Amino acid sequence: GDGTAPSWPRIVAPGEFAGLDLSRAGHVLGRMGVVETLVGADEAGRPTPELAVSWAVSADHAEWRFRLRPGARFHDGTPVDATSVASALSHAAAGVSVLARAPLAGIAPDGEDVVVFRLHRPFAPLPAFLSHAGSGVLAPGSFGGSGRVDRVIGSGPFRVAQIHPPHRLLVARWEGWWGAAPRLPGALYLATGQGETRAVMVESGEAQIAIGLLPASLARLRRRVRVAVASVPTPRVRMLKLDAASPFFRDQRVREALSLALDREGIAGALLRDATLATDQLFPPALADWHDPSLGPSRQDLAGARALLEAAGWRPGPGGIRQDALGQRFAVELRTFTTWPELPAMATAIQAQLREAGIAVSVSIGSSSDIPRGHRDGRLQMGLFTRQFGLVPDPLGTVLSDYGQAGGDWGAMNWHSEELLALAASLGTTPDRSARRRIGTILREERPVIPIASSTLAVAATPRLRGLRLDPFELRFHLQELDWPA
Amino acid sequence: MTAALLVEDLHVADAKGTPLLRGASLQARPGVPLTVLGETGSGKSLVLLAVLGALPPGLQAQGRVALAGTEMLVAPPQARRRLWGRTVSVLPQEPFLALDPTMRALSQVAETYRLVRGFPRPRAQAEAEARLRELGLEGTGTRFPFQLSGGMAQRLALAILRAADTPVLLADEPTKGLDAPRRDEAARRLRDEAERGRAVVTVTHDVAVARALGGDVLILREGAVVEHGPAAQVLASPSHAYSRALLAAEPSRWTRPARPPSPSGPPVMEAVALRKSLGGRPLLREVSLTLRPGELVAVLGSSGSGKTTLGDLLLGLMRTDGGEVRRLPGVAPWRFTKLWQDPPAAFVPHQRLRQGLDVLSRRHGIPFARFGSGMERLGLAPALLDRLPAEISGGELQRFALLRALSLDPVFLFADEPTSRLDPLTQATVAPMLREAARSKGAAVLLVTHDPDLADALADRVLRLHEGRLASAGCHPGGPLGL
Amino acid sequence: MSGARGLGAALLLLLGGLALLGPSLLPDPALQDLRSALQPPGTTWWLGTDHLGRSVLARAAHALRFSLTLAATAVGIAVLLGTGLGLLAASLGGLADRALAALGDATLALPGLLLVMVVVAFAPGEILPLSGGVALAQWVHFFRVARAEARRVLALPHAEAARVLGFGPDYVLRRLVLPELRPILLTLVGFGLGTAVLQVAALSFVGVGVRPPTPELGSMTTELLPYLPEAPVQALVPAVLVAMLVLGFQLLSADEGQKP
Amino acid sequence: MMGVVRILLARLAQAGFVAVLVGTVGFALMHSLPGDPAFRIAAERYGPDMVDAAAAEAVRAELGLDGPVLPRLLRWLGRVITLNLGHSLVSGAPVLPELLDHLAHTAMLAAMALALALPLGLPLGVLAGLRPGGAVDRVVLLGAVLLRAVPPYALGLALMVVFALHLGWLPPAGFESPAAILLPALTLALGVAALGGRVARDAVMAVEASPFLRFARWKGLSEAAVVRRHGLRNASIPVVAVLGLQFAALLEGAVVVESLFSWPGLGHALVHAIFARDVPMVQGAALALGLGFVLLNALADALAALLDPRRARGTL
Ligand SMILES: Nc1ncnc2c1ncn2[C@@H]1O[C@H](COP(=O)(O)OP(=O)(O)OP(=O)(O)O)[C@@H](O)[C@H]1O
Ligand SMILES: Nc1ncnc2c1ncn2[C@@H]1O[C@H](COP(=O)(O)OP(=O)(O)OP(=O)(O)O)[C@@H](O)[C@H]1O
Ligand SMILES: [Mg+2]
Ligand SMILES: [Mg+2]
Repeated sequence: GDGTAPSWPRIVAPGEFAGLDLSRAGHVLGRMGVVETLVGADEAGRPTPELAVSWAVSADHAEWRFRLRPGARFHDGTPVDATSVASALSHAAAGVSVLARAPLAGIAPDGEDVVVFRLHRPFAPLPAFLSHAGSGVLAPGSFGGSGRVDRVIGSGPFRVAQIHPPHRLLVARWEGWWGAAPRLPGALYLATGQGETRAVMVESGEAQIAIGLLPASLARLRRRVRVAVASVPTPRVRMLKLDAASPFFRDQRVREALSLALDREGIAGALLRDATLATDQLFPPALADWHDPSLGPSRQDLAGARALLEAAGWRPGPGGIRQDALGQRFAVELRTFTTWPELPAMATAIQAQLREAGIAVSVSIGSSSDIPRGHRDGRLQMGLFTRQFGLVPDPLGTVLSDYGQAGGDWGAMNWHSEELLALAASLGTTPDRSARRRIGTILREERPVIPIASSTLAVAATPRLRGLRLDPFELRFHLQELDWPA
Repeated sequence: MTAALLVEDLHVADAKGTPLLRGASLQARPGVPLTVLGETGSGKSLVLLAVLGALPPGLQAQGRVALAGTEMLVAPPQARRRLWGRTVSVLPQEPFLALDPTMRALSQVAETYRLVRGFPRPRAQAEAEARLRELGLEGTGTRFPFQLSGGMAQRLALAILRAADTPVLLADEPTKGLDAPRRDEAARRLRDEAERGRAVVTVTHDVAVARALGGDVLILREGAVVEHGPAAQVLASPSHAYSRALLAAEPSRWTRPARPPSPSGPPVMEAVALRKSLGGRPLLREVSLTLRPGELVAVLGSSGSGKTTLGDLLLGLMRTDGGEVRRLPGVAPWRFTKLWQDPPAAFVPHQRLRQGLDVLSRRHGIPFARFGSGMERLGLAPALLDRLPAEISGGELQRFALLRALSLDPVFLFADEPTSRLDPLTQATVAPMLREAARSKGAAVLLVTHDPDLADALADRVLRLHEGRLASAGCHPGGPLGL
Repeated sequence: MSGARGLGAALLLLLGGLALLGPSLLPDPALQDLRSALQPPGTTWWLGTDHLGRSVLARAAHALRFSLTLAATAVGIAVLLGTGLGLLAASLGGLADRALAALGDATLALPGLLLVMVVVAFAPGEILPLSGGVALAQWVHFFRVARAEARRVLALPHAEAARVLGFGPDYVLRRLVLPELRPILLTLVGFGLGTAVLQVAALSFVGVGVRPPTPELGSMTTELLPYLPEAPVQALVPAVLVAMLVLGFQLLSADEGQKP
Repeated sequence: MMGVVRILLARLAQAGFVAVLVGTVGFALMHSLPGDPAFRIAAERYGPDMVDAAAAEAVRAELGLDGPVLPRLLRWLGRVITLNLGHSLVSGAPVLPELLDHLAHTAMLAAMALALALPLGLPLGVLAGLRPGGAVDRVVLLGAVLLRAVPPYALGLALMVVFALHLGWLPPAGFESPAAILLPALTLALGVAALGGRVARDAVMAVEASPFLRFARWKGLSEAAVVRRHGLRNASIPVVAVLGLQFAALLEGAVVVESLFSWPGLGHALVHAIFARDVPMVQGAALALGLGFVLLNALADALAALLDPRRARGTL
């Protein structure tokens, strides 16, 4: 027997996990309530206490102190004390994780219940970084001899009953959790790559929760009584990345022309089934501090786009493709990938729309890694992808890594703005809303990247399931609040 | 007593309207064997197929065929089929084709008992074994058809016929390829069947079989009956000229050729101490043989003694276990050739005869006209060229095989029962062509036959294969062959 | 059954005509109108529009040309290579036979996708490397079937007779083995064409196939499948075309199996 | 007895040959693919949100991907003999147990598909072959063609909607209940049944025209007995050859169906491994499949020899 019981709901979601450590499986272990972080996040992305009940930053912004929750225990019964937290997080910071991107000088215990983070420079978003799935706290017993994770011992409301990368995770209620005891005796996570499959599974009752529904199946599912559909906006934006050093996109007018040539509402309406998702802001409405609701999405303006291209020296050439004074055709390659199923279709739509403006785009569909790699070797001309600005709930971290001095693998390429850098540096110490808005404006004016549409997270569930709460940052399923009465 | 089967004024024509049977009539009564003799290609097999209600599609039949009260020419297929295996059973002319290549011999007999006659398995098995034993096939029940010799396959088919035990039995050349004792045994079995009240119709070229069967005899020529009457009367004093000629053409009555000059020249084919085992049993123990140009040597031997195997070893179609085969060097390989015991096996089933000869003529630069004159000598009508091998009679196909082999100007010809499907009269015109190939073309011919008279009439030397060894079976001419 | 043959030929002619003439008569298959996405069939769009508002008819015609060319090239290469090597293996026998068989096993064992990806890497989205890759994945099937059938026929007495009569292996293979092989080969070719189209679709499914906006039958279905409840005609058109293609070949080979 | 040993030895030699060939060619092919393995591995490990140059460099340093290539191949070949296939570059886990797990799932799926396809396709094919041009023949032809023309993805989804959603008979996907294998297996089976049935029909037609089948009828056997005892065995010779291949294709070719039905099989794993440039995993999979095919072909050949005693002679 595999331990599953009919009363354990099944959750189907797209994410597979390639191993046990948190850099590979953190997103699943965190969402399933196995592994906790020091800090959580509420719907608006504000930090909330989790394993840490309180925290404070020193006056010089060089040291953060987190006070641990008394009485928290790992699934092996050992206490969640400062030593084990410091060692788990040091381990994460040394590997591939968001913590590795924070300017950390060291993590050390101070007594039984205080963990101290020392920084090289002020870094306001540290709590947000600590809420990322990769910053989860594993018990010392999780690590094998060579520092590899060979067992998952967390401290959350559910413990691992069985784990089979890359598909399957069975969790069981853990009675020793510090919070109110969960109602569910357990739950099963099944990675299911195809959106259609997830939809059918929840519709047929084979699964109780399906995460991430395709726009096309959403409308159908909404009409079904056997499933309840819910969705929240998420801080994820589909956007185009341009090499601002290439002869094609060096000129800001060309980048603006590209933006004008796009029919965002058409794309969002046809492919995402929701024209209101169209946006030309990098920060979606979900990020209230960053988003500027007064700016509507820019409309398609082909004439304007043509004029800008004309002004930038790109004249109509043979076959309707523009060329510059030297006779170079405006022909570029757009790279994208299939991890998000809508991307290839969006690339095709973009291709057709840019063609109207006289730009020839060839679409290459490959791996997600083609974009950072193309960024590094300089071969990337255009990339289409989605970026999670709530990768840590405070987008500042992402902004810093994507639009810094050297640009970022998932952000600007060969572009930077001194003003933006200064603003970002100031945000390390002050939570200033206007500075945030200004950053958005700079990005919108200079167009190192071209946002196209924001996202929603759509979830379908059995109506009998009570207490379902959606997390826009995709950090938690909140299983401990769920009830599935027989 | 009424006739069990009745054929009245049966006309059969092919798709183009060429008549194949022209008003044949016959009847068979229970207890009285009916033997059909006649020229090859005269329509004997077609009559049997008409009685069975299984004329090949594409042929048109008129007249009347009644079998146990069913009009076989007009009855619906299911009605005809109901009679098969219960009222009528048949032994087809080519057992090699009729046997399931993937089923063991015993099962092919036993299934009739079990599935048609409804015997329980052990009894069916026992009965089948008894049938095999009666025909000298004990111990071969577990073999597949390709592991049987020609004569054994023939006997297996006969065993299947006897297993049916239907009121009407049709046998198309049941004794070809069998040596005299086995032939007589087979004939006696058929006569026994008749005496048990069965209607037995046998087609044969062997007058001795007709004699042994007794009953009525019918002689067919060019699709019509030329003579019909009690065996004793027809065989002893035939009234029709053709019948007389036919009966007079038995090999035993052929005039023997003059003694040949003793052969000279380097051996065309030489075998030294050949050994071969098949199926784990030694078949050829030590066979040595030398054939010189112009020589015609006959090999006799009981069915299954290894004659065909010997030929295959000489031609290199099978590997020897020991010993050596030497061929005359410097001769094109295809001039060492063979006449297959079962002619249909050696023809491409989906190739019309004309096409087969055509590619042969192109391959070896033989003018096609040479085939024309050959066919004329062999009594083969040009119209046959446009048929498939399955659409001509057994004897016709056998003559085409001979035509094909001789057209290659063989230096060595292994002729495995080359006249088994020919009536005596045709044999008498065809067989000398073998002798001629040796005499005037200088070929060495190794003739395999069961008919000592034929061997005697044609061969310079007659050998006997017995217990894996070749021995001289007497000297030419005329000495008693004492089999 | 010659009616069936006629029907098969007519189907193939129809498809060939559409593939040959359609592209020049119909609008640009890449032309989008996002606001007319998923329009039902009607007078403006005979077969409706797809999720990007493109004419499904125009795309189908282009896709047919593309897929037909690709499938025919791929299966052509696979048949020639597979049958050729299969006959060779059967007639040589012995060590050569075993080596060729092992080569076949090895080809099967190498993930087809890997082979295709390596071949396609030279010229992404081009028709020839794609066909080459598909052929590489398919030839073993023809190889093994040809080898098995050739071994069977070569063991028959009439093949032995042909050899004795002085015919070379060339003749024996061409005149004796091939006619017996033809019906099953035709059946496999018919299905092989369909399989080739679907293999390219599967490649598109994992992102290795043709590049947008090239219309291709297999990926058209896959793309439109999520919209099946809303736009059944559009989603089924490509599959129906593939079916007609396979059916045409099956009908053409309808009475080949009946050996005289 | 000697013969059996000789055949076994020959097969063993062939298996060794295939193993070395497949391992080497797989290795070479993987290295000739464009793209930077470090980036690919990082993407597969950490997901698209976390893959960046830093992650790729970390992977590169951890795995020593910059080292010379040939020694790696030689090391792999050296280890294969001890059944050590190395560690996955993505998960870091040993390849062999992971591979065996995937292989077991795939083999189960393939076997189930075949088990469903045979009783589905063959009887219909036989019926069609017995009456070529008849109603059954036409319907079966049309059905077979349609089944082969619909992409497996679409077919699978259609089955899922019908059997899981509307009828509620079968679980749609996953591998939680034993019945979950049925839908993916059925999806594969329909395609195999279509081809198998068609080949069976051609084979039956050919056997139907043979004189020994006519003779079997003359013997008085019922049609069922004729078909069962004489028709099927002879007709199954080409069918076995084709189905053996289909089974082989199923082992590797079920990528789409596996990912649609979330079946943790080899095809799915292989696609990921190829995309992630997980060389040891691909080599291991190719090796396992290669040995599997040698075994499978040996079985198919043995079955063919069993069905066709003339083949058993082995002297062709
Ligand atoms: N299917 C057919 N189509 C056309 N003609 C045929 C067909 N079968 C036989 N024939 C012709 O009918 C004639 C009679 O054939 P049949 O087989 O009955 O001869 P037969 O008397 O049995 O001769 P043999 O003694 O040589 O067997 C022959 O000339 C033959 O060529
Ligand atoms: N492949 C085989 N396996 C086993 N035994 C075989 C095989 N082929 C032939 N035999 C046996 O070898 C013996 C000789 O066969 P062969 O065909 O040479 O006989 P034959 O003298 O030509 O007989 P016939 O006069 O009946 O044609 C027979 O007993 C036959 O059953
Ligand atoms: Mg006859
Ligand atoms: Mg013989």
